[in-house]
Amino acid sequence: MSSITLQNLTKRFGATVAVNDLSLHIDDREFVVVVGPTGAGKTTTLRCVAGLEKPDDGMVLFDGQDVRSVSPAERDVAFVFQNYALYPRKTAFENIAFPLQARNLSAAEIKAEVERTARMLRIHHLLDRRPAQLSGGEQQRVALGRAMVRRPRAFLMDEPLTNLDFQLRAQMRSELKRIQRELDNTFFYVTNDQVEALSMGDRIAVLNAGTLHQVGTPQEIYEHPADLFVAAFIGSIRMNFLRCAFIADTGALVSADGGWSLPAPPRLREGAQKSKDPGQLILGVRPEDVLLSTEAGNGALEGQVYVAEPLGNHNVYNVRIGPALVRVKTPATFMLDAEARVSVQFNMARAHLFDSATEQALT
Amino acid sequence: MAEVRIENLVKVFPNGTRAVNDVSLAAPDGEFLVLLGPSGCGKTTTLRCVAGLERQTSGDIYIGERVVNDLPPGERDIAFVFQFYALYPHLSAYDNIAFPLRAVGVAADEIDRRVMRVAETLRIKHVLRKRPRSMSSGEQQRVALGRAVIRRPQVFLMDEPLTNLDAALRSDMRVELKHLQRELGVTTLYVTHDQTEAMTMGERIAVMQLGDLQQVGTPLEVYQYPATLFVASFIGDPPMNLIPVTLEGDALQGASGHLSLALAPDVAGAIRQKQSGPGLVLGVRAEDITLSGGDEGDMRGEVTTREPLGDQALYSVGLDGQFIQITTAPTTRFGVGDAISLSIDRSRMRVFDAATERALV
Amino acid sequence: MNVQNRQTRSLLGRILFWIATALILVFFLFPIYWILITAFKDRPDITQLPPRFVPWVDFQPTTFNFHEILIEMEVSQFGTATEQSPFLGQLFNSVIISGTATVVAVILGTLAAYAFSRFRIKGEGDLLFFILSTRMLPPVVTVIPLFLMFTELGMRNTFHGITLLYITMGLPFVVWMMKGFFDEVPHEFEEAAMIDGYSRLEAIWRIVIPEVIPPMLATAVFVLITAWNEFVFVQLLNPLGYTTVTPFLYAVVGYGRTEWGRVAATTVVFVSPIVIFTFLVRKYLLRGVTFGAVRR
Amino acid sequence: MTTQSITPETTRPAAKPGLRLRWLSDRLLAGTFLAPTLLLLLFITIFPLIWSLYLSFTSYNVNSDPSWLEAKWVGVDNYVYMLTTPRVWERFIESATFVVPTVTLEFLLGFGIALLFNREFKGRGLITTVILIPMMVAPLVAGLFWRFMFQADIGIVNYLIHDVLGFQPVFWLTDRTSAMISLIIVDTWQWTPFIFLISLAGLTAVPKYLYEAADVDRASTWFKFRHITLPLVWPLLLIGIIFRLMDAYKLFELAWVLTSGGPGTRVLPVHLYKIAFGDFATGRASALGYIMLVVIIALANLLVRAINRSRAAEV
Repeated sequence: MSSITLQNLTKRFGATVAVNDLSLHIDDREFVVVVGPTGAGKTTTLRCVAGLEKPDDGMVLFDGQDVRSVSPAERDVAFVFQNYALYPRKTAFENIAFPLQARNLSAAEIKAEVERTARMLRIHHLLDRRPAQLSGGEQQRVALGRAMVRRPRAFLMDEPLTNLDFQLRAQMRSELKRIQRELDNTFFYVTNDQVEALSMGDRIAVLNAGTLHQVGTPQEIYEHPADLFVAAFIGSIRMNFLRCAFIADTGALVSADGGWSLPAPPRLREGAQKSKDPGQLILGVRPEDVLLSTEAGNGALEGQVYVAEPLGNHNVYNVRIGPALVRVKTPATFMLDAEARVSVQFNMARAHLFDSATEQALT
Repeated sequence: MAEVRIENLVKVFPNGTRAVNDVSLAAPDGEFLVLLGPSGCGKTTTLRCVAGLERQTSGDIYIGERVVNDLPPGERDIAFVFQFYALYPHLSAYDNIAFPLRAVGVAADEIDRRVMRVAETLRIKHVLRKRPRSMSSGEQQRVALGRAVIRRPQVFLMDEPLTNLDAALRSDMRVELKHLQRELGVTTLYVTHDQTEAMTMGERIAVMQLGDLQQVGTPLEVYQYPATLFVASFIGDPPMNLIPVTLEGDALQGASGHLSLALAPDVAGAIRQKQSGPGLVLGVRAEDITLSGGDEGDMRGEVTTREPLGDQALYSVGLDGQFIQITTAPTTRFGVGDAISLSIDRSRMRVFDAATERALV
Repeated sequence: MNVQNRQTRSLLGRILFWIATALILVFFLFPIYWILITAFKDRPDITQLPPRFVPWVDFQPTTFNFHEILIEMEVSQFGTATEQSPFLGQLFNSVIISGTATVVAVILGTLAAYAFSRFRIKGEGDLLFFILSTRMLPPVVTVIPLFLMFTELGMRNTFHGITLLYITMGLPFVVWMMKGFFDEVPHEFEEAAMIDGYSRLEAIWRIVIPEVIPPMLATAVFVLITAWNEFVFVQLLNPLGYTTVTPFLYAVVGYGRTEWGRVAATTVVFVSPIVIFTFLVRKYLLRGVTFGAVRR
Repeated sequence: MTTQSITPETTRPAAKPGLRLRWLSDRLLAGTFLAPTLLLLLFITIFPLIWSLYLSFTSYNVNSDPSWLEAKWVGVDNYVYMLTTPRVWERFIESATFVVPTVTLEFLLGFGIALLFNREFKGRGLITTVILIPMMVAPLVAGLFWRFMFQADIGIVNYLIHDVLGFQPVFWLTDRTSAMISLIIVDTWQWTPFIFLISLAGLTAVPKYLYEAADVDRASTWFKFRHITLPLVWPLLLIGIIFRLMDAYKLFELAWVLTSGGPGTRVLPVHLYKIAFGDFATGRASALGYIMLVVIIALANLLVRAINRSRAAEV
């Protein structure tokens, strides 16, 4: 049980910079999720923490101690690999017992520890099977078991749920969260799935192309994305982005093609004024912050349904407003015909404004 | 354009696997029908039989008024989009798209016109000179669609065409593909294992499992009124909560008394009449349960986890060794360990027979 | 189900297919069959025209030739004088020389292959190409300097000389093959073990090596076959001591009027293990004959 | 602390004592693993080659000169001689006369058989394995088999030609032209299976859905062969052909056993052998050896490039 600190971590592979000057602190017993698309440098970061890669610059500290010269074996962390890395010739029992065999433990102690772990993961009945005889979900649990069987200073997890189908993934999410609470240990978790990040992390670090974009609680990240990338990446239905310009005289936002004009509330107005070029802004509105109506409303924009996507518990309407396509989340009961003409209203109180040159949030 | 009709389709492979088991299904002219199921459920085999890439063991396949049982694929007037796109590696995107027309001797200028138009619609004009290897997966996917679209066939058959794309591209392509299909009005059979794709794209969904057809219906029908336990557990994100119960008097009772759900007498009567044994399963969607801090409600439990998902919050509540999932507005703030009570929307729940796995009400 | 299947279904196609197959099999297998039955023929049967094809029908099989090469050999035309055949001794040499060379080459080559597969090595591509190219050298070119060197160092007609040579000949092959196999073992295997508290050496020994045992055995078989079959070097470097079977075979042909029965019997004894090995490693044949370049 | 329910009060166990060689860094380990292989190759392969490079600039004769140290330095004379004497050029041509038809024949036959066998039929596994036996036997043995069958008087080949088919018997191994033909036949017998094996691997690796897409698109059999089969199998075939070119160019044993390098089959390696161990003109032989090496290194380069390209295509 340790805190982990990354200080100005940089890792290059040849000419590509995999991790670029990354600083991040994970408190003891905190669950931190690093999320980002493929190639963001998440896995490299994790491997640097485990000691599997040597950083070119910067350092990794456990409880404030530089671990540069500490080998992976001596760092005393557990690592769960994306492909599980289960040994195909060993049974589930032998796989889980393997880390204990490296230590001074009697066979009886090992057996007791393995069975305790297996019971906790509900794979007690599978212990004599080999990985090939286990389903993806079961293999995943064995891999977790191998990590949990000893009491490491921290758990490092590299996309452990990616290879599961989505029903199982949802189930394992809450289970992993429960396990973390029970183990009461530090979790450093890497994923490309923003749902996992939002649902599991005490805090989330959003990484792209080796650069850290934002660190914060799930709520902060979702409600106050620091830049365009975070705004687009987080959220199960992508945020809508509309190019617009701020007209200082009227205090209105005008779309890039001049098709619409909306009065900006004070918060957005202040934000717009922060920009070097208020003529080139991007308005970001989450699909749930768009209101559809079949009746023309005051200050509403005109649109036409392009494609409707019913999802059971809610609907997503792709609505054309001029050349732009806007995604709108509505309750499942809200039904529209294909090609229907609708009026669209943005909840400007929850809208975001971005600078199109710097891509930074202005609100 | 034509209707596609499958009657009593059976496919047994030489090794004895019964991949498709007496499936009958019809897609009216112009419909977007999705075949949905987990891997190995027989959906792809069904599609391949329609294409003529497999010969069914028995049963008939109609395209329009024609029985096509013995026609080779080339004569069925269909287009097939493969999961791995199946682009010819040594032809450019242009030649790949033009290929089906060249095979039937369309004039060169006509070909050029049509390829250009298709390329325009699919926004791939800039890759026409490239070979598949040097295109991104999204571009390859569009070229494969182009090759299917250009012939104006009677039927599109698509085998998981979006599976190899990343999430953002996939949701964009979903919208585009659905729009394109509606524009062209071509009957489409679309195979996928992704319930989101099925829900969002299909006019109707045919859910298959282990070679059997489980249910055919509109997305909302299969979502709200699943005919079997399998459909209930396969469709929806999160999947329907399925809780073992028994009927005692006019109330559904959970195993350990934490759940008690009084039913209207006519509903209870209907269940009693149809049930094959005492075991029942209550099915209720995560959004059809409301949480409250008080004492009243149909069941009581303790919050095991709370997952903030941005636009909603997902709670897990432990009940008799299983976890009930509830979605709420993102603003609810119950903490882990809080005692809460749950109320079920009786108008939107489903009761299944545990033995036959079929829905009773 | 494509066109090929439909073709096979037509009767004419099937008949033509089996005729072609039969011709192919005759071309490739008849020479082997012919040597095999010749080994069991009497001296007169061997030279008979028309030839005798079917044992027990056309001719009476005999083990006379095997007796000659394994026990004692007639040296005069009239079967009066005999002498001990050198064959058994050379067979023994073949076994221990190629066996020792194989074991050593596989062990050393496997270590090098692991290093190439897992560590970042400066100039790795060039080194690998260098190792491969040593194997591509024409033996007639390398045998000249080797001949001189072995003579200078007194390594001709010794066990360690020829064995060292066969080890070196086997190494490039082992390195290339085993590198391919190591590449297919996920590096996470060792990494997991190392994080779990093992040293790399332990991780290799306990996790990686067990994963590659079957392909390693196949690799060993290929090295063994190469050493077993080698002729040019042993002929020139070891004519007087530690001679293997191949020079003997060549010599049997050379004694004036060729005793084809003896040649055939020797060949049968010499080739049988090869045929058995071919079946044992058939899964790895493609990789083996292309130095692991083709993996499918 | 919730930990206690699942974490019994055991202290973190210490690492097992004993010889674990932890001090071995990856760097050191890499060196240790590589050293024996590299040293052996240097000692047994490279050192003699350098030595012979030196000798190629001397007039050394292993029979008449007492020691190589006293051999006379002749500069590039050996090379000049080897590259200008018509006898050597004849050998180059003889080698080409062997290599080109042989590899072509092996390619056509091997690929053809692979096409034939690229389908499901009874006994496929067994047949495709036994066909491969010829390439596993020593070239020496292959030579013996055929030398026996090619005997002018008692050989089965002439029996077939003369007694069964009624043609004139052929003096297979002694006549200039027919000796070369024999050599080509035997090499084809031995190495066609190699091309067959590679081709079959290539053919079975072509994804089936490409043919299915072509079926749906109404493509002809020729189109499928030309635009799907060939381009996808070609990278592998190329590897096979280059392997064969190198091996055929190096061929020595077969020619030696079949005709003892007699008329018509005195290919380059045989010629080299005769200079080195017949005339004992070590200096000259070394020079010719180096000339041969240049060719083989060029071929090896081609091979490595072909391998890399097909690897890249796999990804």
